[in-house]
Amino acid sequence: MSKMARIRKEKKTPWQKFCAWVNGDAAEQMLLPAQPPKESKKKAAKAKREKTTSNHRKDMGLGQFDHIYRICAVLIGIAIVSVLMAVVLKLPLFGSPDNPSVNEVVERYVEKGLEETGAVNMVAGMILDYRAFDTFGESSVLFLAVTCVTMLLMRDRNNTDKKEDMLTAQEHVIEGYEEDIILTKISRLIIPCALVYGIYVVLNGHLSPGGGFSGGTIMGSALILFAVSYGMIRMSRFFTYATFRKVTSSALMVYAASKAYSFFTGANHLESHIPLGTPGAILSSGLILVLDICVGIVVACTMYGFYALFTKGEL
Amino acid sequence: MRLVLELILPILLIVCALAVTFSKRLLVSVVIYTSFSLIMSVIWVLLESPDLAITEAAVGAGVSGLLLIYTLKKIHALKGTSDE
Amino acid sequence: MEHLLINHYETAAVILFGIGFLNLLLQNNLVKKVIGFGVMDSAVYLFLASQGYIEGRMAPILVGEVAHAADYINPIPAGLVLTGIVVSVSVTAFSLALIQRLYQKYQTVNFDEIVQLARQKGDE
Amino acid sequence: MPFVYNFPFFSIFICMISGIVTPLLKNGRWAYRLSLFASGAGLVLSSILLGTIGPSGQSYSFMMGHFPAPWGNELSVGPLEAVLAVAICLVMLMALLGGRKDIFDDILPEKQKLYFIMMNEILAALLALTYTNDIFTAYVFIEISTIAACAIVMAKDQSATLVATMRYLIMSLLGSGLVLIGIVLLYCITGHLLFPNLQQRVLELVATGQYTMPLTVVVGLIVLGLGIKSAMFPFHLWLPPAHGSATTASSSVLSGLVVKGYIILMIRLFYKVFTIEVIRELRITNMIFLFGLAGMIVGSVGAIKEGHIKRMLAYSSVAQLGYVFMGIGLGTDIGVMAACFQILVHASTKPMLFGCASALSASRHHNKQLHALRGAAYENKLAGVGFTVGALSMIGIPLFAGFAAKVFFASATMAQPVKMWMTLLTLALSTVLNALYYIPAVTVLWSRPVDGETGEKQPKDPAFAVSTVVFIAAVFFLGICYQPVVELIQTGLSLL
Repeated sequence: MSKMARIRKEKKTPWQKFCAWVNGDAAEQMLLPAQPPKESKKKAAKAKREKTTSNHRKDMGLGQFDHIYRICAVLIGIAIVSVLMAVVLKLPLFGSPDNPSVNEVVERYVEKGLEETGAVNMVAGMILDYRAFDTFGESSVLFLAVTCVTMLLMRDRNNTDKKEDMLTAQEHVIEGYEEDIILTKISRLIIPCALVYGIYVVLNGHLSPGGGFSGGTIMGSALILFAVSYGMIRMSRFFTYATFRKVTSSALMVYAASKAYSFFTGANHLESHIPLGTPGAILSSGLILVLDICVGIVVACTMYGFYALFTKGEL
Repeated sequence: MRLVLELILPILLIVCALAVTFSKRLLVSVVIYTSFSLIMSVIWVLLESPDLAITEAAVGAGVSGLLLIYTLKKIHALKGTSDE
Repeated sequence: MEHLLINHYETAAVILFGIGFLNLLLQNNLVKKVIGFGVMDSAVYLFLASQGYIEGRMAPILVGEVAHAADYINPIPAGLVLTGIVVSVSVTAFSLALIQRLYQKYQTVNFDEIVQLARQKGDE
Repeated sequence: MPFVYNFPFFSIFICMISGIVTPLLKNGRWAYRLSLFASGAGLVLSSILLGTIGPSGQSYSFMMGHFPAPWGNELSVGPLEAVLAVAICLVMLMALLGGRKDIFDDILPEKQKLYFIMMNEILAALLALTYTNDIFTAYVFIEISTIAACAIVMAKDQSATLVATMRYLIMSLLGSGLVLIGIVLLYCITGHLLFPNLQQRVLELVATGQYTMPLTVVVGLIVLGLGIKSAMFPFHLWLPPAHGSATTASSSVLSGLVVKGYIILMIRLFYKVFTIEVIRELRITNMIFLFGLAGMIVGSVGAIKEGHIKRMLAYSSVAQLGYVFMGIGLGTDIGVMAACFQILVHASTKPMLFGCASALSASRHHNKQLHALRGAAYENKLAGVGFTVGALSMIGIPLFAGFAAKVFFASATMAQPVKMWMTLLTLALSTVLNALYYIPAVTVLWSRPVDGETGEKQPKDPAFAVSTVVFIAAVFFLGICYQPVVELIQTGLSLL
């Protein structure tokens, strides 16, 4: 009796079939050979663990607490949703030109934006010039996140275990000998395009949609693709933890210094002496271009850093 | 056409969010979440915010998905690979 | 009801917020908790951006020489959402890294089990 | 504009830039020195600022960039902000000094640099939360302090701290989500992000009766979100494991400052955006009041049941935060004044208690169970004295800072008969409960150890001595010469 027949034999409602399909059960049953011994062992272990935990729970009276907690959580959730629904009912209509958020602030951003910031893309002008303090905070969040991930995942004596080490060593060996032909050939085509596109998006941040963050992410994904297809060893020839630190810190320093300059001159009503250039040219809009480049570099390094730490635990 | 899209896409978002919640396998959740981000980026285009569309496509559908999948690899939750 | 239909993006955003919120509170699986957080944040951004949209106006990228405020949509929500997306991807990366370390210590990503195991070891 | 007016901006940027430069330094020691420098510089700058604007009661707003109020970011500075900034920088400096030994013992050498990045950024975020005049900037810095706070909890890198961090992170994310949607709704109904313009629009909306329901929801969501993040009563369960298991300096900073940062922001939002009258009319204050009272009792009861000294102190933080919420919940200027004073009192007492507790446990192989610490005060007299002073202040003995705070709370309730009875009863009950766990702890520390159970002698730690002496001085200063501080807070509140 083949597996297919067995599957067909079990009567299922369309909904169950759909669920199975979503969860990938059907395909797996067809494609993968069953591995009963391993599975059952695992299940037994799990069952044992569940038993101990449930016993433990009863001892500490946690089961009841858990129950109450769940009911409360659902009630709070429903309450928040219904209150927000009621708020939506009171809010101005979607897409209407006279809702309260369209006021003199928007007017100035749109009408004077080009003159005051030199950016054709008003969103870039807004986040990097009018409200630059927010955006500086945002870059710091990214910097903090990569620092936290380094704290957690960088290999040290607290978070190494033998099994993982063996697996990584194996992967290193495989990486050294065997190159995936399809992957390397295709990535040789794609990586330059992605890098150039990322740089384009960064440099045109003040003229067209995009900017430091999205462009940096695209460049970062190109770096990740390189690391995936050619291996981390080749990557580490030109990108090590020391370079990573230097590059991010100095890019953020440039960012902080230029913003500090413009905040200081702005608050003390001094002339800023930064030319805005002709609108629409690449070299225009004063500091926005510099800031975009800095953010782009930081984000690209950060994204690659996340990847490297998540896979190997080192940069 | 636009109207239909505008009505269908939010519904699809909700369906995706529910599917993420109730799917049994983590890989499936992650894949659905990535498609959730992709739908979001189409919605950003409809809402005339191309900046957000680019960012969401690069971050939500790209890097977040990647990080989630590598996490699944580390926690041995990828079905059908030698990890399981 | 009609109002909810016209404001369908906001309505969807509220529902998504609820789903994400409950996921964050009720899911035991930490990876799904993180995804729930992502859904919740996206919902808030959707809400904000849909309030900035104005029927029949262009994206806030200048066309031509002179800008009229009546031609473009509100650029502020887009800027705020951009900042928000960066924050949420940072938080996602941080929490995923934390999950990996917890898995390394406890061999599970179920938070209840982790708490129980920690209690049994007597170090929580 | 006088040059002194730039100092808030300088202090924030010095901290952020020190954080950015830290990865390039040679090792953890240099990073530690840089952190000391950053908080010291912040302290000096804030003190000069306070000296300039405090006595004359000036307040001003500082443009971050070339664009004025509704368009660009701003800081707003007054005497209250300056007092809080001085306190924040001082506590940070002293926490770093007092926890020095534990930082270098608990954290792996290659990760010490990263720890100090977090400390610098937390200081920057707290200063920014104190000074900011823009609600979205406030959100961004809330996120910075969330991430950095989680990072300093997990820096010790043990199983317990990781679990505590996860719990803390989940609750913080819930809180940020609620705050964010509150801010978004507020933007949708007002169209502004800066405090002065928001206030103007909110008052207009209240006067016309438009959007009253959304406004209530906004206030509720923001209070709920910030309440979760600052361990308001029903959401306090994440606090004891996080504060109890982190390294000493982290515990001091978290309970002394980070939790307060959100409360400071809440007070500033109440005054500068919604105005306290509107909040009172919406009856949000009554909710905060009740949660505060419940927190005072529940926190103390939790502390009585706890045998682990740091977790006991963490539960006591929940109780002390309950006092702060109660003060805000009174909804009057004088109540909020008492809450601000309590913030200062707790910020100067709790870090000292944490520092002394871990110094005492150092001679007992870092065993932090209370019964293991019998007689530990004889091995480290200064830490014993510090702990005793802190404990007496927390109970509310006259001449100590905690007593002054309690007197202010009691006198703040005089105008409202119903709240007065509830407050006075709970204050009395809470004082008794506080005594019930602090007095036994102090007695255990000072009782002679049973036969030869003495631990090894610890080497002298001058940094710890400096920090404890400064904290003891601060406790007595706030307990005896509180008048100038209170006057500053009062002028500050009237200028908000």
